[in-house]
Amino acid sequence: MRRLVGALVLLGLLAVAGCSAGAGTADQGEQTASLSVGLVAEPANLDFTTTDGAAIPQALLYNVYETLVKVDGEGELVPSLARSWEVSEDRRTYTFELVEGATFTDGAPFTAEDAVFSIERVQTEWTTSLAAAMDVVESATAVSPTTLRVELSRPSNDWLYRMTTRIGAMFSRTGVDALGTDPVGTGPYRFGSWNRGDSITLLRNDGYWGSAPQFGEVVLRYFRDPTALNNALLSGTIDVIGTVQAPESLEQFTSDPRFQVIEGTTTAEVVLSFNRSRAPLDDLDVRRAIKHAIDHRALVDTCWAGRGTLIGSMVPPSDPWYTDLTGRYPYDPDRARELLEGTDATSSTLRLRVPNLPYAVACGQVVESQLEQVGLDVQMDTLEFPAAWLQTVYTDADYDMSIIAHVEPRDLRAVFGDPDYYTRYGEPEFVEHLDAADAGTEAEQTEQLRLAAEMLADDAAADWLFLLPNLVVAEQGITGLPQNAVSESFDLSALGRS
Amino acid sequence: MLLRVLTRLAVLLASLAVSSLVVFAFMAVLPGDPARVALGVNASEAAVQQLRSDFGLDRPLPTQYLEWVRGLLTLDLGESYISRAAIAPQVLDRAQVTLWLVGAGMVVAVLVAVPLGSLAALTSRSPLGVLLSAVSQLGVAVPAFLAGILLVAVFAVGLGWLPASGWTPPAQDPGRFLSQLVLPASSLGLVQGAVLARYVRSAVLEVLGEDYLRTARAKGLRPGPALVRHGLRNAAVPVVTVLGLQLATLLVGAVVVERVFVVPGLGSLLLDAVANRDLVVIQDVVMLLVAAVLVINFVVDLLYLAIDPRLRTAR
Amino acid sequence: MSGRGSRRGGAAVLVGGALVALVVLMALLSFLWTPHDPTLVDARVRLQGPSPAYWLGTDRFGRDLVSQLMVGARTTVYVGLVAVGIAALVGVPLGVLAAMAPRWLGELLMRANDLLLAFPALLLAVMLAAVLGAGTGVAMVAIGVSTVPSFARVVRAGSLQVLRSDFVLAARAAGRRPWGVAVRHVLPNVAGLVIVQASVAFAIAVLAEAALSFLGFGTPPPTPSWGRMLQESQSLLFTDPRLAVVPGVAVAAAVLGFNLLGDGLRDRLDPRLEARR
Amino acid sequence: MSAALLEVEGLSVAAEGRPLVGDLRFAVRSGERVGLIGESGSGKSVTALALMGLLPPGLRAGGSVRLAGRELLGAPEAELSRLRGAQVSMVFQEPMTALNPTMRIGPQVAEVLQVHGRVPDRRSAWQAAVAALADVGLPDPPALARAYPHQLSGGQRQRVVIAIALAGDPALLVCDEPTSALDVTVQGRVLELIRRGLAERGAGCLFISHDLAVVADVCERVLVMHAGRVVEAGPTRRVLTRPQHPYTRGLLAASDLGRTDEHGRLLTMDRFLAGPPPPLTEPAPPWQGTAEDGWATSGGGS
Repeated sequence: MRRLVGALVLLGLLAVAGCSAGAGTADQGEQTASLSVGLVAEPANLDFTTTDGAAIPQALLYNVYETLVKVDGEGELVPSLARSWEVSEDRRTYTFELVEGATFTDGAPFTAEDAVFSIERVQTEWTTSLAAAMDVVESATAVSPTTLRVELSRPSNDWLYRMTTRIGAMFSRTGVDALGTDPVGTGPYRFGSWNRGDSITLLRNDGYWGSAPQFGEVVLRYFRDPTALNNALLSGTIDVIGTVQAPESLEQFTSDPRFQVIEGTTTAEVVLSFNRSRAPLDDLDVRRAIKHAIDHRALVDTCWAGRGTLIGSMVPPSDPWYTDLTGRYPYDPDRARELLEGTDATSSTLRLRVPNLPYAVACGQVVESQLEQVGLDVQMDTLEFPAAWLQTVYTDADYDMSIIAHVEPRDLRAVFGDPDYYTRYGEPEFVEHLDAADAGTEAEQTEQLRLAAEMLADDAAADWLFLLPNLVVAEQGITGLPQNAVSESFDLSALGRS
Repeated sequence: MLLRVLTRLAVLLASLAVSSLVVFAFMAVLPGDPARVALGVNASEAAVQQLRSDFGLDRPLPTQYLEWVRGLLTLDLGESYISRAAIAPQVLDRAQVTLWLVGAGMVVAVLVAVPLGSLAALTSRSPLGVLLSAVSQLGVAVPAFLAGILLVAVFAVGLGWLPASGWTPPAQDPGRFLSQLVLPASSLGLVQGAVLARYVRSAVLEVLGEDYLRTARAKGLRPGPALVRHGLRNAAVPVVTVLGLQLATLLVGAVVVERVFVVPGLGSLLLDAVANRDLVVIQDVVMLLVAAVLVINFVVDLLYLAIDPRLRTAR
Repeated sequence: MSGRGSRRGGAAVLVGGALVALVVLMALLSFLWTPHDPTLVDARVRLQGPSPAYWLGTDRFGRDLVSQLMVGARTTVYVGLVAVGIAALVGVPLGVLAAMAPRWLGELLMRANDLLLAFPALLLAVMLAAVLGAGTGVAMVAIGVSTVPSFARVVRAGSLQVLRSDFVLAARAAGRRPWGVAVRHVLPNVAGLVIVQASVAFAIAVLAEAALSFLGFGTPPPTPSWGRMLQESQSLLFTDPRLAVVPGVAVAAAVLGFNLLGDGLRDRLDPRLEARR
Repeated sequence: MSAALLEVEGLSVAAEGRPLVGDLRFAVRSGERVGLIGESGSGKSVTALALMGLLPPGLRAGGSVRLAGRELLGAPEAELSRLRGAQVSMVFQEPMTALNPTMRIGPQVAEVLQVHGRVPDRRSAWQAAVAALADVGLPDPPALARAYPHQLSGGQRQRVVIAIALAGDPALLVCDEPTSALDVTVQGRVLELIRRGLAERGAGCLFISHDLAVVADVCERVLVMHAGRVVEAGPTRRVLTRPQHPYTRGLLAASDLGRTDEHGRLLTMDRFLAGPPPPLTEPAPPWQGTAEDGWATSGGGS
């Protein structure tokens, strides 16, 4: 027994020795005010030029990296690194006046040359398909250190908007060697440290050209488990829940005077996608029947605690071309059964393959139950996200129905514009609408996109379950939290404590 | 004795070799193109091809296997094509965290089990003994994650005494480290302690019936000292066996507890790697865990030799 | 002394047997009847407390808890049966073979068996899930395979003891072939050990299934499973603890039942055959 | 007549109400060697353990056991522990299991001295242990003290057990079948060792055996036990030559291996007993101690 205890002590000592050697990644720093924000998805690395996914821009965009223009909480374009911009008569030439005195955290000044470098780099070095939005750029020129001119090959309404996303991020010409682990930008924060599996620490950028953030340190802590995230706030481990993943548990915060709950909108449409490339969902009647069979109000009530907005197509109410299409397919099980009669949907098993994300698993169960009420045989599979879902549904399109939230703003084209995309839509007429909208005037854009959205609904290209709400819970007294999540960023720049 | 140790060592090495083959083969049949996954859904085909050749995914499997084994031996595991970070330091970093957790869990388990089990054996015929047995039976029946959730609910959220989650390296802030270690280590240790207590109880009960314990009493030793001096070491043989098996259980059980308490250990690394299809990292972590279990079994065998002199001369 | 032991074993067998019977009966009954459709989502009756219509209330999908519990018992029994079946079908012959084979072969088999110990259920399940996707089948195979070593070890130890006994020596002396000995003498005499081990393994399987479901590698929704009910109840632990208590008690009762049954049966067995672990 | 060292009166042992030994009474004087004979299962060993206060859990003793006038039954464990090894020791039947397999021989012998504070430090405890081992005639005691039990033969181990029992110079030695597990060839030497050890210390001895020859060899007086009761007692020579009780006659006949009945069959015990023994719950055992059997007047010889 004595030797056994000895062995255990030895084990402990080994661990001590190992730890003192390898630890200490986090920068303690001086006593500065610190804020801890709980988020769900941890980035795999910090390089969004080669790695997809929403987690990297959520942490870094507008915080570490800045763009020339950005969207505010209402979805409007506002200046950022560009003080102002002008669009030529033919809408092909954009001239940006850049802010003066901005520097990168590696010490280099931000100039028009950097902007040219960043734009060209999207075209040459980026490997993600989002980079395609930059294809429309014919040339980018530094007219002066503070003036940037960009020529487009054709007029595009979409391009400037895309410049607010990650592809518009401005990189330092001398700071792109280790993007995966050491990002360099001009933002209000600089990258501090990354304790993998746990947290990313952002530090105040004391040389920031704009108004400096109040907190010296913001720690983004990652919780795979929504309940662990809740508990962390309840026990004071974190100060803010950035995105609530278990809305059914909100009651414990709303009823507690220590906390404030912010509810806003997002651009994340929860899409019940239909695989139009194979039977039985290649049949319009079947797709329409499914849409009639789903009681959307009841669905939101059960799987997302009634929080969220019902939408009838791929357009959130915050976009100018939104029209209310929620009445297009009213809940009508009888109508659904009628439509299904004679189709081969009743004799086959529909595979509903959802990613193992909280909203998808919860809503999938409701969808399955509701579809079974009209006599459909649905088998739900839960696929590990991202890898298994991406492979099975996204790449191989081996599914009948799936559920995923498309979070990118203005993603009509991204999700439905390509017949080879997993949604298997991309009807030529639909793409024509999109192209016309991109090239046209503002009024034309609105009109064309409205038509496109209606066409999606008419074709029953998918079912839109609801629009995810932006749910943020924070300790009382924390200010500057984003009301709406309409960009790719979790914007930390305005955070403060009253 | 030396021969015995050498034989066991040979078995250990052979087991490591076989299990590395098994793990590699397993991962080789993994569906899904790791390069495609690494680059994400929007990547171009050319970029995917580039990555495959960059990371040697296009080489024949035997070559990949040998390269991997060489990497394991030299602790140069290369770079993950998902995280773009060197794997070895990351795995070792996480392994430390898990080691702390498991070590602390083990200490909790032993601290709970040895007194509880011994007492239950000594009082096996009294109501106290029956109560202690019942408590350990109930403890065994509670899943570790449930224990964790309940501990969080009571001590972190309810009473606010301890943090609900998180991890701080001990060198950075020992106090915070300890406060964050208590709950996960307890939820690991209490359940395993309940399991262990049952083995301690039956081992002690068995020892209590042995003649040499009667001899010790006949010498004038009181029951307690007689048990401590003569009983525990003999009871330790079966208990150490279980302890060894439990250490393996704890290593893997830590996966669940790390999830509950958001501890960045090997378990969460493994789960993240599975979610991201970070093939190389899955392979390395699984191999590390398997190797750890095999080494633990080896050490347990050596412990027998230390505990029971009869085995040293036998064969 | 033996009188007391078997009486105590008797109490354990009685309590354990009753709990196990309850679980099994619930599972069997669920094939014929449940109060409600366990997967029927009904927004109108979300999170209701116990009532005459819903004896244990409903979850956040408006699904009846009793019905889920019953069908969950079915999942539990199913997973346990298949997992233990795999473990016994592989482990028992392996153990007997290792006991009867020539020394070197027996040693080799046991080393291979030890190697399996290095792949605990959770690790296997994670690996399998990475390859095949998570699901009940994967969970059962993982739990079953990881339980093989314990069966093989116990059976080997028991078989060795039987093989040394006089009646086997007599049978061998009488010229009975090894396989005849195995079937006629060894298997019947280790059957008790196997039953005890199966009961204990069943308890482990219930726990493992719960843990796997918690991690999302177990029974996929919407099939009711106690582990997943627990996992889903987490977010409402503070607002509606009933949702966690019901499946939690069910898991604990099932594990307790199988453990008690196994312990009690072990006490009843010939102590000479008791395997030293 | 010297005062009785051990006085047993009305001793009974029961397991959960089931009596194993009933209403036992006898005495052992200092320097006297008393045999207790009977078949296995007759309650001999249980009696020995009851005297030591080492009954296994579940067994309870009643009546009175006095060692040098001190009542042992019901005495606190602390007091019993002080007496065991110092005033009363025991030699066990099974030398293979009586020693701790994970502890070297020396410390096991030294322990009894250390427990009773007979030696000032570990060093002298070790030396005393080596001396005790030499005393029981073991070869190369210093090396042997460093050995583990499994490295010794059965006879050697029993000598170690005897060394442990005698190391504390007890006034009373209880021997429970000390030679039954040994080869016949070493039996005689072990018995001689016990006899010598007792003589050197002037200690009394309760010698339990089923072997009449051994008892005849060692003991001056003998008690015959049957089914939990003493059925006959007296000087060894008298009991063994002129047995009064049918059971004793049976024992004697059975031990005479050559003897057969008129049909040429080996004799069995049934022939000598008129029916089964009376149950222990019934009163009035057939034998009462007399002064001749060593009963001091204070012990009550009525």
